[in-house]
Amino acid sequence: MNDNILEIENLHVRFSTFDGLFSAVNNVSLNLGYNESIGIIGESGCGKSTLAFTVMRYLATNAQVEGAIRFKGINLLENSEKEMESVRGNRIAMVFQNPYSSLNPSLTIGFQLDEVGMHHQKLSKSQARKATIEALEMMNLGDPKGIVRRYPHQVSGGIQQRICIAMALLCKPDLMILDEPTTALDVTTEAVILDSIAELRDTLKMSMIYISHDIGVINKVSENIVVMYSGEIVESGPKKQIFENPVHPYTRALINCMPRGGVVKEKTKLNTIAGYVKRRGVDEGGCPFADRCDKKNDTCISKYGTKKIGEHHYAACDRAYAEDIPDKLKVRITPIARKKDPDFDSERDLLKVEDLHKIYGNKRKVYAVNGIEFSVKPHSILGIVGESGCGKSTTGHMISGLFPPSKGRIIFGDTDISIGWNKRDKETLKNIQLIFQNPGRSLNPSHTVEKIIGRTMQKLANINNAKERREKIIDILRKVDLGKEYLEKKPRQLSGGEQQRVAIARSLSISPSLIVCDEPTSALDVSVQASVLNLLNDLQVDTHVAYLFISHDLNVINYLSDYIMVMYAGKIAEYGKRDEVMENSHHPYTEALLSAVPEVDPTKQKDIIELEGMLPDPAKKIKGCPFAGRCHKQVGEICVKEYPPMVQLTEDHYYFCHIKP
Amino acid sequence: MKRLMEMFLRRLGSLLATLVVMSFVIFLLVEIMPGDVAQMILGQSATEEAVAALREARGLNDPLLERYGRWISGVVVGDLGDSIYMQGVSINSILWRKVGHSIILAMTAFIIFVPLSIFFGVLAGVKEKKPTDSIISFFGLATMALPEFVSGVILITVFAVQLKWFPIVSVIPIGESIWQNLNIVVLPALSITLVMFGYISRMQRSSMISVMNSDYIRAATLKGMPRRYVIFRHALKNAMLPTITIIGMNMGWLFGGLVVVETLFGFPGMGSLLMTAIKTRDVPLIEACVLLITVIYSVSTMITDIMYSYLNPRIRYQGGQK
Amino acid sequence: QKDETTQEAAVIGEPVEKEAPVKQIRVAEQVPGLITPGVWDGQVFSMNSSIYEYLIEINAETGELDPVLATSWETNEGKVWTFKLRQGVKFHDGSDFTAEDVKYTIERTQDPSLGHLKKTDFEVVESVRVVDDYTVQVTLKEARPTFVYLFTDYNMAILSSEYDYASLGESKPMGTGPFMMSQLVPKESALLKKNPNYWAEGLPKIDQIAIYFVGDIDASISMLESDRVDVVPFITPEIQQRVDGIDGISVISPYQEQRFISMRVDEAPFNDNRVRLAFKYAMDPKVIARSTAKMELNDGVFYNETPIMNMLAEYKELPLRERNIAKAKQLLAEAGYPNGLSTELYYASDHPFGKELSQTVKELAAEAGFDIELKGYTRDVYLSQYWLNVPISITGWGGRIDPSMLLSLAFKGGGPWNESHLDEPVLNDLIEKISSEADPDQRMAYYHELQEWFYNNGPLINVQVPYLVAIKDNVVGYRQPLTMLPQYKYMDIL
Amino acid sequence: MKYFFYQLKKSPLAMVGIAIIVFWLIAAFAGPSMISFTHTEMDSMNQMAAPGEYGHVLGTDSLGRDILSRIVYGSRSILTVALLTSIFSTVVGILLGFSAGYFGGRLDTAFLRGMDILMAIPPLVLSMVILGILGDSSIASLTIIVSIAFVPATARVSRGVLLTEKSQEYVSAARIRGENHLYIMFVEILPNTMGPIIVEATARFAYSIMMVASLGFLGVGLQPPTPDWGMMVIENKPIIAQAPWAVLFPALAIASLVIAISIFSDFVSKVLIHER
Ligand SMILES: Nc1ncnc2c1ncn2[C@@H]1O[C@H](COP(=O)(O)OP(=O)(O)OP(=O)(O)O)[C@@H](O)[C@H]1O
Ligand SMILES: Nc1ncnc2c1ncn2[C@@H]1O[C@H](COP(=O)(O)OP(=O)(O)OP(=O)(O)O)[C@@H](O)[C@H]1O
Ligand SMILES: [Mg+2]
Ligand SMILES: [Mg+2]
Repeated sequence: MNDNILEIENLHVRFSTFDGLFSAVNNVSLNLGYNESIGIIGESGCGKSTLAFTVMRYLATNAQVEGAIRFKGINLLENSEKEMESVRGNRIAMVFQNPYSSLNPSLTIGFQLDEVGMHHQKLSKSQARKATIEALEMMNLGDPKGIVRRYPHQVSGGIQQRICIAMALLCKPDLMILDEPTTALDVTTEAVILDSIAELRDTLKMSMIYISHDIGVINKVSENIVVMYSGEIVESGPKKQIFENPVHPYTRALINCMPRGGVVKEKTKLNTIAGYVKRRGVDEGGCPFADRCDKKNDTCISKYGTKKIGEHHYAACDRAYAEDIPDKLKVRITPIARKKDPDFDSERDLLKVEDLHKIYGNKRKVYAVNGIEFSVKPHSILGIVGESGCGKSTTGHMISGLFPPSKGRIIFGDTDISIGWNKRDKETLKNIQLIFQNPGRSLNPSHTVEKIIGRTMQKLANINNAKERREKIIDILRKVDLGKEYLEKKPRQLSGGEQQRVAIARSLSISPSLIVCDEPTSALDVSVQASVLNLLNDLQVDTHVAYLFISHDLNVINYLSDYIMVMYAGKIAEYGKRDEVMENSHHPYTEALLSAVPEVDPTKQKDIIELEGMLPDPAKKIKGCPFAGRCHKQVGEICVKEYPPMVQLTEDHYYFCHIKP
Repeated sequence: MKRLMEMFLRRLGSLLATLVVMSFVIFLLVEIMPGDVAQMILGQSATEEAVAALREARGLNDPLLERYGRWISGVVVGDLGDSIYMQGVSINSILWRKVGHSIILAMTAFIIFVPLSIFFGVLAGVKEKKPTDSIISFFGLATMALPEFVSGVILITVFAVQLKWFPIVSVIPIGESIWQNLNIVVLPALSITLVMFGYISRMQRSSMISVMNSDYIRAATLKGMPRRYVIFRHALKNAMLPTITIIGMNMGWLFGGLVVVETLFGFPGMGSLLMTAIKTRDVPLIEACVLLITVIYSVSTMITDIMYSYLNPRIRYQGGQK
Repeated sequence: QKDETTQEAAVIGEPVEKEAPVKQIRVAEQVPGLITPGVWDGQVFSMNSSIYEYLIEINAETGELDPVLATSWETNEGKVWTFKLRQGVKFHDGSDFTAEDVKYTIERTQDPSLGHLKKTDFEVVESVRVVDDYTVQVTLKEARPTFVYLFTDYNMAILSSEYDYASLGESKPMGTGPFMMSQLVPKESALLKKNPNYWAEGLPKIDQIAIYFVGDIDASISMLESDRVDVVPFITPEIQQRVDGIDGISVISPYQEQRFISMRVDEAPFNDNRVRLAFKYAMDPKVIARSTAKMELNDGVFYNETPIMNMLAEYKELPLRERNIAKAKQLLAEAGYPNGLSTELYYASDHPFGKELSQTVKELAAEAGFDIELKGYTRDVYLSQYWLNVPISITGWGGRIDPSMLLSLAFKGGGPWNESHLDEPVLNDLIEKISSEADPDQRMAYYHELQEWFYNNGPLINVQVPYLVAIKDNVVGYRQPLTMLPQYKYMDIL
Repeated sequence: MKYFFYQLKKSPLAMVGIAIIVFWLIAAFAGPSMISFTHTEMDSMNQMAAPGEYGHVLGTDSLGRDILSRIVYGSRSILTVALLTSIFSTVVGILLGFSAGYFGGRLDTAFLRGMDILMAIPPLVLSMVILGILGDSSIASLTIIVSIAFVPATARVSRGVLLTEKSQEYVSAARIRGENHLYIMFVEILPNTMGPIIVEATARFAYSIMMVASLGFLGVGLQPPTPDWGMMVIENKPIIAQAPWAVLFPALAIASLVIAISIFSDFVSKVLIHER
């Protein structure tokens, strides 16, 4: 019993809402040993956070809890509020997903850290400050003395999150719970933080629960994995076993639906899981995953229960060894081959961008895009990747005409379209479509699906006959795997994946020749992302449309693109055919980016290139290489002073750096 | 600090611009309205001749712009002109005494209702959905729904007529100053307080609730900070920020309420003066009162704005990001 | 002979003891408008009537003329008037009162830049001659047997010829009256102190008057109830009911005011006397008395259909018209309105009794088939924009001790305040005769004839409402005649 | 809608509020015909009759007018004015706030300046001065002036919600399919801003009742014989000792209606926030 620092036994958490009671955590039992780290994984809404908050005894008033949570033998659920106060922050610490909102905006960072020590360890003000500074140093924050005087909004997101972690470390807790601490951050920042967390665990010897929806991330920090689905643990075990021998169909699907290193569209089609996570009522028995499982049969309801698979490896699937589930995991479906259109001149540029600039604002200028040149070939996918704020969206928006460029030209076919939407002709508007990141926001919440798609058809394809239009809409909806019944629905009634399908249908309904996709999957769960990516790919094969695909996820870009463009601070870092960029990258930033991508396969861990600091201030004009300040390969003064020349490797592959190949 | 100063100057500039336009609008408004001042002054037995003579004597026949010019150039140097009635009695000599009274009344009300409503608002917010909350919220709603003159009548009936604690009418005996008669301020201040209490405590409550549900309060609680500490050190300041704006925005209601209660209690303040001026169509006095109210009102909104940004580090240090 | 009263008063008045506390009467009055005599709209009577004095005043008890600054007067057929003035009277600023001041006061009425409210009345004056320091002779262009009454009007306060009323009249009023302005807080209060040099011995009986300017009558009464004031003039009937029950406070009614309900006769529908009669038949004097003033008819409220107040000697008792709806309807039908008619009634909504009277009239007339739309405006808007040009109007008129002046102004063809647009030769003739007839009996006969004409043909209903004053019982000697000027010099506080 | 009724069932206060509003609506609509006295009729024999006496359910005032019928009749004018002002000020506010927020730039700056100026006078003072000087308040003039006094607030709210919506991607989507400004403003954006705008409009409704009552109290509201609740309170205040009901009932009427509408407004905003 004393092997475990935390034992959760038959825990149930239910919320009563206006449409009844539902189970957010259902019969969860879990043990966590001293100095052990487990990662909890699962899609959004699976109850991961609820589980964590229940451990902290911090739940909304509409929650009902049942079961036991023993921390060092004491049942936390029976503790008084007062006793909990001495556990929280002291013995068990927690870090949240959104660092910015977790810090009190009106208190200095120092104050917020000091109070922890002062309260739990009864330190004096100066002692507390000393502890604070130490904790900040532990998180590799340079100039901790400066940081303590600042307010949260005065430091960047990455630093905020490190401060939050430092705050959790202050009392050297026995258990630390991290709830998706890096989800809101860039890959490069994420990599740095994950590294420090892993390091901390080694030095401080504490137990840890790490929550994430990304297996890659969990891989870096935990040895054991717990997979949650719809409030239940469906599989748990050491990460190696889970990865090599996933038993539960959900675990398998989860692993397989992620585009990971080396998976590309020509070779494999992504696995998808139909449907979405449903809330489960209290009395619903059986396997929660049954309705989405393509291998389900009658026993899924009746003979449902946890099975021991191997040492420390359990799975809640009765059919874990059933023969009809192929044992071979990495089986993937091969996609349909791309049809070649003989009339198609694939060498002519569909879109050409020359010296494109965008400066926002009048008084306080923001140099968002600072002179980029590239072209998009017809019937191809150009992926743009880069950190947040590097100007990806701005580029996409200028091309689709949301606003005109400040300088430079955009040539589409033969026409110059370096103008805003209000000056573009109908033909251009029709030919270039835009799909947004957040499907919920790009569809008008008060219009029906029919109106949303129909209006575009009416405006740009001149289909004015309502009946004819309706037929076409039904047609196009079928293409994105949605039925007729969706016509009358409003966006609110659709799930995220369905919403994005409607957005895609809207763009496709008028047969454009270029679709700018601005992070169309980053707001979606991995399983949904897979289906949207598949859909986009299939549609492109079908319709000859070209995509300008923007994402910050290199795996996604790698999977889908024919060409890749890496952007940094409003400039192009590297451009080339996908395989060339991925396998033969030359720009130091591309290298860093590639190294930072979390690897799903635990056997294939690699060293990351840590990037310190952050993007240069977009309000300043930079003379030299924008990456110089963070570059691990900096060659000297020249990097800061002079903008690097273009180095052309092949006709289609070039980069901007002072380092020659 | 520099930003604050900058902001202050900018606001002051826009306030001046507002006042210039405003003064003309007020002037225009008052001047183009129907009704004849001269007729009003002379009453029913006035002959047309008498009215004409008076109009001429008071310069009422001059072109509008000329009159405005005359008026505004006086105002600029602090001369608000003469009351149309008491020639030789400058408005300055009438107005400021009453303004003083009104300010004492408003400040008294302010000093009562601001802490009171913030306290109860916070209490209700912290005890969300508990009986304490329901009682405070309902009381707030009820007082908010009673216009000043209704709550004033109730207060008069209870405290002045029945209990005789305070005078029914807020008159200062001849030869005495308001300081010797502070009991006349109590009931009018209370009736203003009641309305404002409802409004502000409700606002305070909802901002408290939203702050209490915020991530950083959750974080502070999960750091193991005791509830009281969380409420006072972490929640209060953030929850009070919106309240400050609300108070600023409600200065308008306060002034409206002032007119109403002053009229109700016969309180010798600016509000009842304005009311008399309107009834007697004392144009220069109306203009002076409205202009003054505009100034006080704008200045007080300006102060709340500045206070808001001073208390809010997100604005105070904007642009200070490294 | 006229001196007796003052002498008497002086005897009754007890000498002020030296150590006695300050005797003070506190009054709550309306907020004043202009207060300079000549352009004075007639508010804050307490203040002005105490500071200023007149050549003559009306004795509130007998209705006779009392000599004040004039000790006697005589006339030659109403054309030449000679006034003997009181000697030894001083203005508050110390200057002597002489014939020059009277001459100045009379001539001031014609000052074109002033807009004197008595200008028209005094246009009849041809010349004013200072015979000696204490004798003034006024010569008129034509005979005016009742000319002397003009000197009782509140705007005819005797002013000092040496004082600059144009610039000080509003801020430092100054006359020969029993009290002097001591402290004036504009729009708030005034404190009057006893004039130590007052000519009448033993008067005034009190040391000071404190006047509060309170905009709201309700507030004034509250002050009375809570012993912050002693006198509240000009109260409404509702207030009277409220005050009635309170110990130590009474309501007195020193005189009556008039409300004229006038119909315009030069256009339809009231150009037809049958319509006018129908309207009069629809009225119910008793209901009007009760609804408007909460009083019984002839007990505070009076009603007739002529311009002469019931209380005046000139009044002729005519039968009260009984309410008769059937008759009214019949008359209307005969006049061509079998289904009734629609018309408008204009009134000043902020004038006492205005709202009550207009609504009562509307209700009463409705039964006979008059569909009246009420149009209430504040007094200035009413007077400047609508008055004199509307089908029915309700206008307030102060009582006049000599009704003849009013007749030519308001009921004669071409009169400036001819609300009804009357221009009847018979009537014009009668009015002419009344103002120039020197023989009192003959004049009375003309008056009676005039009232009969009004009863049968007139477009007028005259409702006389009481002027009400709420007063503490320990204030004695309240006097206020028809000129509306309260005589504080006779008042005392116990 | 389902949520609306779910919440309604859970919130007895909201039910009471809605019941009161419905009561007043019915009173205003059908009330006058159900009472045996008219609002101007003077029962001169029964002045200041106590509630229940001589068939006067809520008593009479000093002129013998039936309090109940005056209150009921007064509900018509006050509801009319309040309804019209909240509609007018909302519509004008939407037009102004939307155009300013949508087009931005100079127009927006001019709008903000203009609103600053209008806002520089407290609404009650503004209406009081104008109405007082006009001296002739009818339902029309009252409505217009109170609406004007309210426009800055509604316009600012509209502008605020427009600005939030304007940055939404569906607006961008509409732009790049070439929709014109009017379509974007009123077909795309407007329906999504209805929530806060409705909440604001109901709050305006309550304010305007208070305001009309206060103006009535100050004597610059509706002119007699139109009964006005605020005016009734002040008219009858002098007789509060003899006939307290003449003050009490109109005051209660004001309070009940304002409370009910405030409750309703709170409730609506709660429901609408959920819907978003
Ligand atoms: N107070 C509450 N009342 C009602 N439902 C709630 C409450 N808190 C959470 N839920 C619901 O419980 C379910 C589980 O939520 P939880 O936040 O634990 O999921 P999660 O796995 O952390 O998801 P994510 O990855 O999005 O953070 C969700 O459907 C959520 O909407
Ligand atoms: N409307 C705007 N006004 C001012 N600055 C803007 C505006 N839109 C974007 N920016 C700034 O321009 C820069 C580039 O923004 P952009 O949205 O193109 O980045 P991005 O690469 O799409 O980032 P993300 O991955 O976060 O979407 C950022 O610094 C951003 O803050
Ligand atoms: Mg979560
Ligand atoms: Mg972007």
